[in-house]
Amino acid sequence: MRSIQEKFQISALDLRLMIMSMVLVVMALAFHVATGNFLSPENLYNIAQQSAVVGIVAAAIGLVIVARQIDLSVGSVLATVGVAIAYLMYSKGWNWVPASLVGLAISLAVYLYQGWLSAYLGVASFVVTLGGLVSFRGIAFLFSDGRTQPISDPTFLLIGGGLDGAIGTTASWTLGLVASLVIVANTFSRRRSMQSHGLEPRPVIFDFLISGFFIAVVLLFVGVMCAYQIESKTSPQGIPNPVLIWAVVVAFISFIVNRTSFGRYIYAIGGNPEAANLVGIPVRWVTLKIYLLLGVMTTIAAMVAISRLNAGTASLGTGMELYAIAGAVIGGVALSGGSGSVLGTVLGALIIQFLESGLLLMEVGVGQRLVIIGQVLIVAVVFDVMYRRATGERL
Amino acid sequence: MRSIQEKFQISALDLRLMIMSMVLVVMALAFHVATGNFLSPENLYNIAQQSAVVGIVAAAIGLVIVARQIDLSVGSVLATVGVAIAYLMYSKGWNWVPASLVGLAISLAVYLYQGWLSAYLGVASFVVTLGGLVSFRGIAFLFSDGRTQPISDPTFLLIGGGLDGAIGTTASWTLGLVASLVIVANTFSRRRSMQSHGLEPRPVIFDFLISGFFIAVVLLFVGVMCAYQIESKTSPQGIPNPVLIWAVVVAFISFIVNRTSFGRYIYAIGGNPEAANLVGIPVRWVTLKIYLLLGVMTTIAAMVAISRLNAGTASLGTGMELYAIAGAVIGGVALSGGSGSVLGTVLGALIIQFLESGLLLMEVGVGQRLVIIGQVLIVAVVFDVMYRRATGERL
Amino acid sequence: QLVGVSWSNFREERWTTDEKAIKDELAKHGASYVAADAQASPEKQLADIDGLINKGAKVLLILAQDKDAIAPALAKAKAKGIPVIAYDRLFESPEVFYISFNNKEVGRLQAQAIYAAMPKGNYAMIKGASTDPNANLLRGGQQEVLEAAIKKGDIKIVGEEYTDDWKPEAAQKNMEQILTKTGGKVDAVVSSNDGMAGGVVAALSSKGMKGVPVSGQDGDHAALNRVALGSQTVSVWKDSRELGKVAAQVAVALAKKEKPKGAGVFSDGEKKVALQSILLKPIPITKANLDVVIKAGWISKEEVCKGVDVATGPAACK
Amino acid sequence: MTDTKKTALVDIQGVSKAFGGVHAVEKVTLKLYAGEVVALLGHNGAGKSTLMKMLAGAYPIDSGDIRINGEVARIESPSDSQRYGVETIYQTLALADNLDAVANLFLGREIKTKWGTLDDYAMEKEAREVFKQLNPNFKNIRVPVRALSGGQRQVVAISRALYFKAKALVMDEPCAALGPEETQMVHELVRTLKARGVGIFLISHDMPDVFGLSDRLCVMKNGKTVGTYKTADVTEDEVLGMIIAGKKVTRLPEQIDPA
Amino acid sequence: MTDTKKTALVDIQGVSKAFGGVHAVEKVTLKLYAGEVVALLGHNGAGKSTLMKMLAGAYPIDSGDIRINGEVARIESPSDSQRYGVETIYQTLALADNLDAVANLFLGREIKTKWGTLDDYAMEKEAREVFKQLNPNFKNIRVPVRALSGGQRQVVAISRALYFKAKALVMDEPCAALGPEETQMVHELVRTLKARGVGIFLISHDMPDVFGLSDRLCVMKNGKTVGTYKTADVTEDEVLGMIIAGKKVTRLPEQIDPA
Ligand SMILES: Nc1ncnc2c1ncn2[C@@H]1O[C@H](COP(=O)(O)OP(=O)(O)OP(=O)(O)O)[C@@H](O)[C@H]1O
Ligand SMILES: Nc1ncnc2c1ncn2[C@@H]1O[C@H](COP(=O)(O)OP(=O)(O)OP(=O)(O)O)[C@@H](O)[C@H]1O
Ligand SMILES: O[C@@H]1[C@@H](O)[C@H](O)OC[C@H]1O
Ligand SMILES: [Mg+2]
Ligand SMILES: [Mg+2]
Repeated sequence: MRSIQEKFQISALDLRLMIMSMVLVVMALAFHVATGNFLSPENLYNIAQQSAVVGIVAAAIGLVIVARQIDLSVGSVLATVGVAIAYLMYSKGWNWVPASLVGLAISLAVYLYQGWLSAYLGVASFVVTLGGLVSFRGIAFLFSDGRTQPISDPTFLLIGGGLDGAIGTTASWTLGLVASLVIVANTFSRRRSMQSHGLEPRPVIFDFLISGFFIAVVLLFVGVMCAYQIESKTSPQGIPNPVLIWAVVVAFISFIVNRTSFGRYIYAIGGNPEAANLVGIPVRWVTLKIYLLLGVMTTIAAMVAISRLNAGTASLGTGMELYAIAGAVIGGVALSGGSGSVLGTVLGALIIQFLESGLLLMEVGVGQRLVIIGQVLIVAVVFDVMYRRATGERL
Repeated sequence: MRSIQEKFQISALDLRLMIMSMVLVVMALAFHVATGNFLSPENLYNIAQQSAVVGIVAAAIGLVIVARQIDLSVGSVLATVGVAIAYLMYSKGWNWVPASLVGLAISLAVYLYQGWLSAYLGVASFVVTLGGLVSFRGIAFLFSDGRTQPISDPTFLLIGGGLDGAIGTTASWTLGLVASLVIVANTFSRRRSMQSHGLEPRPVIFDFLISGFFIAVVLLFVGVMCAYQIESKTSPQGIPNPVLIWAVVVAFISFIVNRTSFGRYIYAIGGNPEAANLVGIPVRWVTLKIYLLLGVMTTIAAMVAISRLNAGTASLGTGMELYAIAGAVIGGVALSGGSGSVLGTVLGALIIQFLESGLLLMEVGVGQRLVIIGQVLIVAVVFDVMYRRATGERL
Repeated sequence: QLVGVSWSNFREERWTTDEKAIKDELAKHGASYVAADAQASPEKQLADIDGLINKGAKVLLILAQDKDAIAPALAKAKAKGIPVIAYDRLFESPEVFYISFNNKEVGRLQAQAIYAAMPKGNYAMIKGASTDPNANLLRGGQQEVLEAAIKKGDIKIVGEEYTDDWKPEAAQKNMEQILTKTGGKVDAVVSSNDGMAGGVVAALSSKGMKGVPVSGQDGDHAALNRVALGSQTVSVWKDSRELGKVAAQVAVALAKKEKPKGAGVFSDGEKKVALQSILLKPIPITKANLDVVIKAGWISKEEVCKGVDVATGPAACK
Repeated sequence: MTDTKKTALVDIQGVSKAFGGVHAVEKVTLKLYAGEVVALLGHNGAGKSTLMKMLAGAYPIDSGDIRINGEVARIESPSDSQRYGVETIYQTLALADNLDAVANLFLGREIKTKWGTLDDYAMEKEAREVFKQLNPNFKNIRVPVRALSGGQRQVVAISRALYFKAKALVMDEPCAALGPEETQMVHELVRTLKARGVGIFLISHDMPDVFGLSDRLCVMKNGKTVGTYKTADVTEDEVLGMIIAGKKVTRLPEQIDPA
Repeated sequence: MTDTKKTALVDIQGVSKAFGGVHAVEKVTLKLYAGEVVALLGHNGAGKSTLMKMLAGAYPIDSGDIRINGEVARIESPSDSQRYGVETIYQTLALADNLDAVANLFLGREIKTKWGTLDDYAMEKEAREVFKQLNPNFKNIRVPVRALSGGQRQVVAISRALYFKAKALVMDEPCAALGPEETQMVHELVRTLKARGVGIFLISHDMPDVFGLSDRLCVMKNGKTVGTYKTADVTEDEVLGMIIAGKKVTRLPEQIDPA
């Protein structure tokens, strides 16, 4: 097994992603057999949309964890930001753009504060963000005075999906094709770059299979989204906006992780903070930047969340920190820092949502449902662990 | 500063405990000034009792964290065990002793399972116990079918304190004196042992001050508990049972940590699991034992909790994992493993309860109260961090 | 006189209103108010009550998180001779004074309004938190009304879910799954409160389903606006200002060891314990009687009618 | 040649280990007799540490056998190896950074009081004596070893292995971080142990160490053995030739067993 | 003597550092000139690494000054020190174990494409060349350095410091884990750098290294300097006497500056 891996230069990371994808596929098939409509375009469309908020947060929180930090406050911050935006729009009659910008400013301020405490003052991030978990829930409450702030701005409501909140078939297919082209172009440029530096690229057939796989996933996804049509509408939905936003976020964070020094420093800090410091990396500043990035992503997630709910409430995002962290960890981010991938967080978020949706469709009672969800979460990771043990990898 | 530390052989640990005690004292004084009755025997009696459940769990979970593991499931397991015991007593009419033993068996089985998954199979404990957090909540729910199971057995109700659930003045003072004697005897035997091994003990005066301090704390505590009398009763309360149980748990875990190889291995594993393995420590077995110990303590905590509530409910202990972990972390247990003390967890649990109680008495609005609690949690740790920075300690 | 109030949580919008009403009324009688928020934890509620007693409360007003787990607090209050009022949620203990709206009745009103709008078809039931006894009381009341039609086969219940902590997002997800499961064949939704109704309406509208009857309770401002807009059929209004006011008056009376005015006896609980009680009447608010809440000063006309087309909108917005 | 009357203390027979595509150790055969010092040499990454880690139970063996006193040993964990009387000083030292030097010295084999509890002061006393033998300047034995200098840490690791009476000792570059005085003391210790009949595998890059201490030497290159000879028979240049170019010494027979 | 026309590249003046009660470095004065190799010796725990870490910005200085090119340097972090042109090879290597050798080599100073993104292949190519110079057997440069042998790890750490053109170089026991061939290559590198005018502090316990490479040597004991001499003027025995007994060489004047 390992020698194949070696031969084709599949990284441990890619393998992990493949296993998780397999877990996902198996879950989907099992649920489909059990319910008969799990793999319907409608259900998949729903799941994609429902996963977006947690997915966005998980992608960003994954980075935080890679750098050996943690964030427990994210659900409360989401509520604070969400309520603030909704309040400005509903009670103050602001347009959604300035309202969202103020939301962003609040989120950045919050994470500047928490990041400063953890990175510069050196208070354990667990304590800082546990404090934040409590405090910012309070602030969300104060902002809204405990009242639901409804949202009716039709433009803003598009962000969260809903009836017209998808980009339609033409745009979806165009996007799918563009994404495919990017994948191909990327592969080519990588090969060219290797050759130009005198390094031998891996066999063409292999690059072909890998990019073929990713393109197939993209096109299949677009196909499914374009197969779903709401009865009262004249054309199919296509990719829903929240999912599009999620995809952009993931692409952006992937870019940071793989193509920038900032991304590399995050991993170095997570792997060995002392060494990172000795090597001249501004550890504290990099750490603070990670928090600020999380602040941006939390704002985006908050916008999607309140738009989806058509309202901002002080209880928004309660318990979300655990879901987001779970998504990241199930997707392969190690809590001890230094390893993990963004695509993994996507799979992690999807696994969680598959479970919840599938069990709801199966009409299992509350108690049983909880028991099953908990155990399947573990099983999802057990596969991966067993595989790594079998191949002798010591991570 | 550091040279004083050196001279008197105060360990970094003792210093940390002193700082935390100081934080506690300052908080108490501040609250007393603000409310006028924070330091009343009644309030202190209440606080001691209210902290017991979280305190017991925090002490055990501290060990888990020292060994680089985590347990998120503890609140749900507490509920499962609590509901099971209450169910057997209420719905099945069992006596409290066999009911509690079954509860213990359940708890051990649960932690055997989770410990096996983490220690032997190598699944990250975060994932295992996150699964447990969800699953065991479900099981608690299934046990009781969502119904609260009231408890009326008067003997069992003594465990949780309440009207007659304290040991009275005579027993309290006796216990206080015995504890003081143990402290003195301990100090002497330590000095003797050092001398017999040709090592020079620290100055007598210093040992005198340290043991004097601890004895003073013990006696003061007994004094306060004996000063509180419930109006309808003829004599003062003395030490309430939950606190007594907590004290026994802390003494027991302290003993394990300081006097047994098992305890030492926990720290070694937390400091460097690979080295611990190379050195011949049975890492997996030790880790499993830690989980089992946690299982025992969770059962005890569950008994106190349901006895205090006079009922077992499926929602028991919701969110307790965060409180217990926070108690341990605020008390100086490092989430990265390898350091922390049991006495610290006591201070951590007390700090949290001081805050909640103090703010309650201060009549702050809901929103504000949350904001303050969160921030004071952080401040409690900031002191410690700043002190360590000032003295140049790099932990 | 110090009145101690122990809230179970502040997640639903209504409790801030209740709190204000209690505070104001107490102030009028020269009594003072001290409160604690248990954040949905029965353990914390016990600690809170200890604190309130210690603070010197002469009367306790308790919104119980768990009706059984409140017993030790009652015992303590009894030992100290402090009278206890069960606020909004019932717990059965002979000394307790129970002040509430009849929750079964609320459930009945919700179901009646939905049944009137949609006497035949597929119903989805969005229930409250499985940990809140009110959730089952409400569901019970709803069942009483619908029972006959269900037996006859006019109404079919195609989905029924508890909602984690009454959370709107959770209700939204549950509704989305019910829609998927039934292929969108849902004709009416009986939702147990307004917050969740918000989630339900969001789920329906994202499928382009307009005009599906949806119920709620509490008279949340956002919900009343939805009633005006036509996306929600009914919000059973429990004027919590009234409830708070009455509770405050009773508290003051009890503190003075007087007998509260207008008290009756309630013995309709699970254990049939007879309690002193005052039960207020909930009012179902629909398009037709929106003026009731406006006239009562519960909400302003602008807020109710925000975004409503005056021509086609309800009379109250004209 | 392979037929001597004495059975070998440790007999490594055709042992291999691969990490993914990297063949770290390939079919290595090597013996160690009681009272003998066998030096193991080779370029960086040759597989020396990996080979010794299999003997120590830190890595599972892919194929091949290890016999101890003539019987096939089931070594599945470090404690198994210890049970066979093999002590190992790891190149990475294997210290718990958060514990002090005393605790590290006794880790896994603490001194107990008669009640079965840890006897901290007895351990401290013993530790002081052991450390003094190797480094008289080493005083801060009660701070976490994280705060020690490189050489002090190595002293702790060496002391660990020496303190517990081993039958066979594996020393993976024990003097790498040591000063001249400390190195000298380790040399003396090796000689004492040898005299007591302990068999020692010594991994070292230092020619004076190798020639001063070992009876036989074995050179590895890219996971395979180049050759095993009596130390007295070969010259430093021949050894360097084996290490760098993998050139066997043809003028001599290999010396799989001691003379 | 202290009045030469050239200014010192690095001028350490009366620098001290204590950890709690341990005076790791006490009033040490030491100079380094361009194109010069100064060896730093001493028993384990003498304070060598601590002194160098202050120069590298890893520890704050308790008291005293460090001048670079005659001006007092404000070194508050490792990146400050790098900015002054000082590169350091730490005894602990300072590698991010989860990253591969290439990433570690360029950590903090990655090669970028024209769009400012990481140029992984350019880095890989450069890295292969650099590593080849030190260890031709080192091929698995794309696995996490955690999986490398002790010597391979040290090669990565040395390459880091060499790759970036330093004015002054601190080498804390650079050859401790290296094989004979690799050690030889490091020696050659040191000579090349010296010829280019780089000043080098070399910490080593190995007398051949010290006498083969250094122009001057400084011995420390218990945090203080015993003496600083021209390497050519002293004998190995005299140096050992300084290290072990702290005996100054009285027949010679100290050589605070090069001749
Ligand atoms: N971070 C630290 N905290 C506390 N004490 C320290 C710390 N670092 C070093 N020391 C102590 O300072 C003294 C000098 O250590 P240093 O590492 O400088 O020695 P060294 O000369 O480099 O020794 P070696 O040759 O063993 O590497 C030692 O006694 C060591 O225990
Ligand atoms: N855990 C591991 N995972 C993957 N590869 C490994 C692992 N340990 C060692 N290797 C590889 O196996 C080979 C042999 O390593 P080993 O540590 O045995 O070398 P060594 O001879 O001890 O070298 P040195 O003299 O540098 O210590 C090296 O190429 C190394 O990269
Ligand atoms: O008013 C409702 C209350 O009765 C119930 O207990 O909790 C949810 C609220 O909406
Ligand atoms: Mg090695
Ligand atoms: Mg050193």
